[in-house]
Amino acid sequence: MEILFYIFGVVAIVAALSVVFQRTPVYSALSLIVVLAALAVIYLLLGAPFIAMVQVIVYAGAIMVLFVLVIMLLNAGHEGPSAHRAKFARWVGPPLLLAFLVEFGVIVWKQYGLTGAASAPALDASPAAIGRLLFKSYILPFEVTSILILVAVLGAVVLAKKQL
Amino acid sequence: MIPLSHILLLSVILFTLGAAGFIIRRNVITVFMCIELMLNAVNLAFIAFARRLPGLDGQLFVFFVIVVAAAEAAVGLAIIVALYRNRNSLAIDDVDSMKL
Amino acid sequence: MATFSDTEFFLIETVIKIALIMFILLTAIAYLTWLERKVIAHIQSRWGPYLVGPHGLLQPLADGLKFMFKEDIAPLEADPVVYWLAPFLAFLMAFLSIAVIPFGESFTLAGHVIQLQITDLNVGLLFVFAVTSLGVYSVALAGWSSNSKYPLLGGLRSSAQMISYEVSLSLGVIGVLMIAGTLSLREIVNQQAGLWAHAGLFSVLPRWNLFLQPLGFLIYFTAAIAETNRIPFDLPEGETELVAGFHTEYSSFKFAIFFMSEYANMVTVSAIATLLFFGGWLGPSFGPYWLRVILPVLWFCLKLFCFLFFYIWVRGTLPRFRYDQLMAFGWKFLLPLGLLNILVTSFVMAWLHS
Amino acid sequence: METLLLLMLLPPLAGAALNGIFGRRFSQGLVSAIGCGSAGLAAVFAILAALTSHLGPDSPPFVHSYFTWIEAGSFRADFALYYDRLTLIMTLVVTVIGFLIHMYSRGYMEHEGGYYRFFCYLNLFLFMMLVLVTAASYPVMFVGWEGVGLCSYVLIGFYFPKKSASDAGKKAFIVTRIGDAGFTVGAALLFWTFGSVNFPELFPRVAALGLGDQQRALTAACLLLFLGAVGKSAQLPLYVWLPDAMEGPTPVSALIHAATMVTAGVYMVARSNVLFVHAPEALKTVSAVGCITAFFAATIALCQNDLKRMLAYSTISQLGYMFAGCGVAVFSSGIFHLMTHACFKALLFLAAGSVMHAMSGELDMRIMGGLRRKLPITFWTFLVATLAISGVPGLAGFFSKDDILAAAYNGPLGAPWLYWLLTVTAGLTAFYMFRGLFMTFCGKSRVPHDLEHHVHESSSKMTVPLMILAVFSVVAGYVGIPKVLGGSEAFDRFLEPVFGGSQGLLAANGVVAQHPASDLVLMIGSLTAAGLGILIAYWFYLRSPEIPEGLATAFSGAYRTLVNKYYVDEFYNWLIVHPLVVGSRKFLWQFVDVGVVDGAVNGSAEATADVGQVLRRIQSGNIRSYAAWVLLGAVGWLGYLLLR
Repeated sequence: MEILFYIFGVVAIVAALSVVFQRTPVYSALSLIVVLAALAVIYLLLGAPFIAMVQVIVYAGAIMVLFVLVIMLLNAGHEGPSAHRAKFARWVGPPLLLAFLVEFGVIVWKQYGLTGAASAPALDASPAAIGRLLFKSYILPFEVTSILILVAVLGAVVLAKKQL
Repeated sequence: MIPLSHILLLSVILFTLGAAGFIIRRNVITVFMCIELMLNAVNLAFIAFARRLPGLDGQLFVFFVIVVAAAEAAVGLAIIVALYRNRNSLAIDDVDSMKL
Repeated sequence: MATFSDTEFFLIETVIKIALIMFILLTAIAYLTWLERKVIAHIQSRWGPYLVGPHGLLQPLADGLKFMFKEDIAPLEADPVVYWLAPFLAFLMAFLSIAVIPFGESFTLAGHVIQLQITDLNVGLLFVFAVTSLGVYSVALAGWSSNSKYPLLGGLRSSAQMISYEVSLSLGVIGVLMIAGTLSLREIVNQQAGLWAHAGLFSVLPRWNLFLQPLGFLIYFTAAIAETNRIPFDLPEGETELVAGFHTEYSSFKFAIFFMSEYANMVTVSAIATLLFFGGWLGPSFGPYWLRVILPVLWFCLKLFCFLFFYIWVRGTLPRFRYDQLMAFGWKFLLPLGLLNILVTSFVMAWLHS
Repeated sequence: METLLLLMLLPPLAGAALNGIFGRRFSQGLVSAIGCGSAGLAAVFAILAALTSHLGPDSPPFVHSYFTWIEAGSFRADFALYYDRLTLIMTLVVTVIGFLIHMYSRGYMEHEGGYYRFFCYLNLFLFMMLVLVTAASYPVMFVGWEGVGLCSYVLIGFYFPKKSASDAGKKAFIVTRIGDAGFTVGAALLFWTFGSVNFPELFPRVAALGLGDQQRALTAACLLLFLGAVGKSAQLPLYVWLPDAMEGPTPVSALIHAATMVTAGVYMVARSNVLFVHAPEALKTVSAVGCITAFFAATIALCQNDLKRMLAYSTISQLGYMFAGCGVAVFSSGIFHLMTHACFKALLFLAAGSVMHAMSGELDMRIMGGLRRKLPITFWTFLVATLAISGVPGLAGFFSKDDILAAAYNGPLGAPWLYWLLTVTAGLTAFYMFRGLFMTFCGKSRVPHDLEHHVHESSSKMTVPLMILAVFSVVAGYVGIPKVLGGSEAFDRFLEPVFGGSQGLLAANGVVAQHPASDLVLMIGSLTAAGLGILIAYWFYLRSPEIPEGLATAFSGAYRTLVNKYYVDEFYNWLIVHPLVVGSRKFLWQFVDVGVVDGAVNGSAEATADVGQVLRRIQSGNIRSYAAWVLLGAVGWLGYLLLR
């Protein structure tokens, strides 16, 4: 089973690289869907089947469809050369990213070691268990999120109207 | 079992790639997708910790992140569409002033 | 007989099951096309395929050969990767969901219990929905990558349509899920075993969820038709306005793959309907051991066939919706109805439990 | 009785409210009916109160508390009224003269703007003045005190579009304010020392003390109260506002700045006689200030060419007399003079107003003359008043002034120098009053031709009050005929219940005049002075008008000093106003406001702008750069966590 993690981990990384370095937004989007799917598999491996499914249904199945739709609608092609160049981001960005990666790696290594097993007793992550937690302890955040969704829907409708 | 550090490293790599995309890419939609990538990296870390602790709360956090991401995508994409309609451009560098 | 370890046995078992199911499914799909043509022909008072083989029974084979050997034409301006990827994505998504569908009980072979199902996921239904939702991409990307206006419109339409009806699709089954309390398809079927007790005249009826969730079933099945882009909801490929919708520019084998995916999807949603509302493989079971293994599969196939026939029947009978009617129907009728169903179900359940 | 007092107080207040709120829409007739009617009602009720009070020689003053006004800790101030014989006289003076001036104003203000406004203020003034004189505690008195100050301010500045008028109003307000501060502190000191500011409690407590007890506190409190009186009654050195107050309409000058308000200081000192006699040093200050003011103002009045200003200085001078009378602890003589003075000074002002009316607002005596024939009633009434103020025997002023002169020599705290100075002042008074009379009404007409034909006698609305006041100016003195002339000093005895205690205290402690002299001798002295003044005036201004000019040239320095009122205004300007203005401009405005306040505000704004100029480079609007900044922060924080 561990081997699956590494396989899908590598898939995720490669697809993420593709997300970043593809010049065509559609390829980026497709790569991102691959990342999401790979992560969903990893979630399954990590004992979160419900979240894995939600990830695919909501993220891959709904959110990314929106992205693809918008890309198709706006016919977003290759990136042209930028009129403004973000000099700061251009020159400082890459070394910063590298430093960030290294620093975080060191922190993870210091904190958890490289091979320490994430051992834990088996967890009941069934939809029923999640539902119980969600509708008991997390009922308020849940309701707040519903309102957030409602507001977002209204906002999207207003924004997408012909006359802004 | 999969070592926690490996999962976290995967998470960090994905996050860094997302950040890199944010900084490198010039297309608004791609940048937006890179944000989603970063969110997912964080989600992975949540799941990993939820497994280590153990507890379902981490998974619930991921659930909420996904929901919020959905809302964010709806509004964000609507903004992008409005933006494109007004400026006829998807280059993020063109969006550097509040006025049209 | 060599002895296998559990893992080896699992692998071998799974591979065999996958191969078997793939073969059966592909054949079934091929003959589904024949069936469709025949049934529609009879509905329309004509013969249908008749020349190739007896009663045109070899027609699917001929069609398959024709598709395989035709020249593969791709538009010049098409996006090469995505254009190529889209049909296979459709195929993949259509066949992935079969993996969690149980089609019979288990039997024992050489001391191993073999389930008549590729894998029993405890979130099986969610998996089906997840995969179905990914099916949108094939249509959308096919439409986009063709770089042609009719396919693009078809792709956009289908994306919107499939996302919209996916919601109703999920809401339709939630009533069943609430009654069952599980997402495992096998579990849901097992709960429908037996007849209705203490139901007077109705006690001859099987304990199918249909009788508890008629509204849920209607919603589910309506949404399922739309989800599979079938008439009367086949707007993405409506030939009167969009030539052939998203697959206008596809030819030969790629076209065949789209075609097969569509029928595979029909099979999938019909199977889910059977499992959730019609007791799956459950039915009269008798005779020796082998018969008791085979009979449930037969019952399952029979029920599935009824659904498929119904699909074809609908296609031969109903006219196509207009696009705005379609969206209005989905969002303003099916969705509220689904919510109402959930509300009523939950109230009744709460009342019964108290 | 308490109802009567209220009935006396309320009509003016109601009239002021009515006219103030609705007057704009009322006709002139209605406005004047309300104004004069309320004043008349007040006068009627004042008379009724006087008649029904039945204050016997030994009966205590009538006190009634209407409601609790302020209560804080042990401090308690009721809205209480106090009615004794002093109050009786004051209310009569205020209401009757006030009523007459109201009547007169009907005619005088006929053609002026703001008719309703004027009557509103006038009524309000009357109310406040009545509150002042009937108050049973210093706080309530202070209400009236400030109220009349306010009315005085608005009435002086009645013609506020005129800069000199609004300036005069402000000047009056600010200068009297200095005195008011003294009043307030004095009252607070009294509360601190004796635990009460209510007359019915305070006066007995002080009266119970022997002479010399609580000397310092009492002296300080009395001096502070007297400071208030100095401000209100225009004594040295705070008199400067009163001449300028002549900017107001003439009835206002008559009512407020001659007959009533300015006498509030005198009234207050007399009311506080119990306190003052326990502080002889303060009393001596009172008499000295009054005496010097009387002489000083009289000398200025000698050379004034503006009729009303001359009368204003005359008022200051006469107020000085009253203070001198009170200061020598013969309070009744001060009040007596207050009463008679109210009559003839009001008359003088009203007559001056009549002249002004005839002369189309002109008041310079140098272009008058010979108005006697054209304004007969005005002339005769003015003459009566002039005779009265000059102390010609048989008229009101003679009795009251003589009373004061006698007291200045023979009073318990009297001193010869007071008498002599006041006598000289009496002569000066006679001189300048007749100078005014002659220059205005006698001799040849110097009226410019374009005004000549316009000059006419005022209407009966104005002349009737003049005549009534003229009668008062004659007869008012007969209530206090001195013993030396065979009288019984009825007025003094009438006020015996009020002042008797104080005088008894002084007498008991042996405080008496050092060199008593015969009243008759003193009277002859004063008569001589007055006669001389009149004769010289006659000689200078009717017989040989060239002499004053000769004198003016001969003693040009002294003349200019007098014409310019001893340069006091200039001195104050130089000492206080100019430094204040310059200091405000240079320091407060140009340094503190422009430099510090504006500098801080502008500086912070500029600093913000400068910082913004630098920081705006970061605000490129480029979201990728922002992301890079965020990343920089994250890297920095992680680095800190690592190296910690």
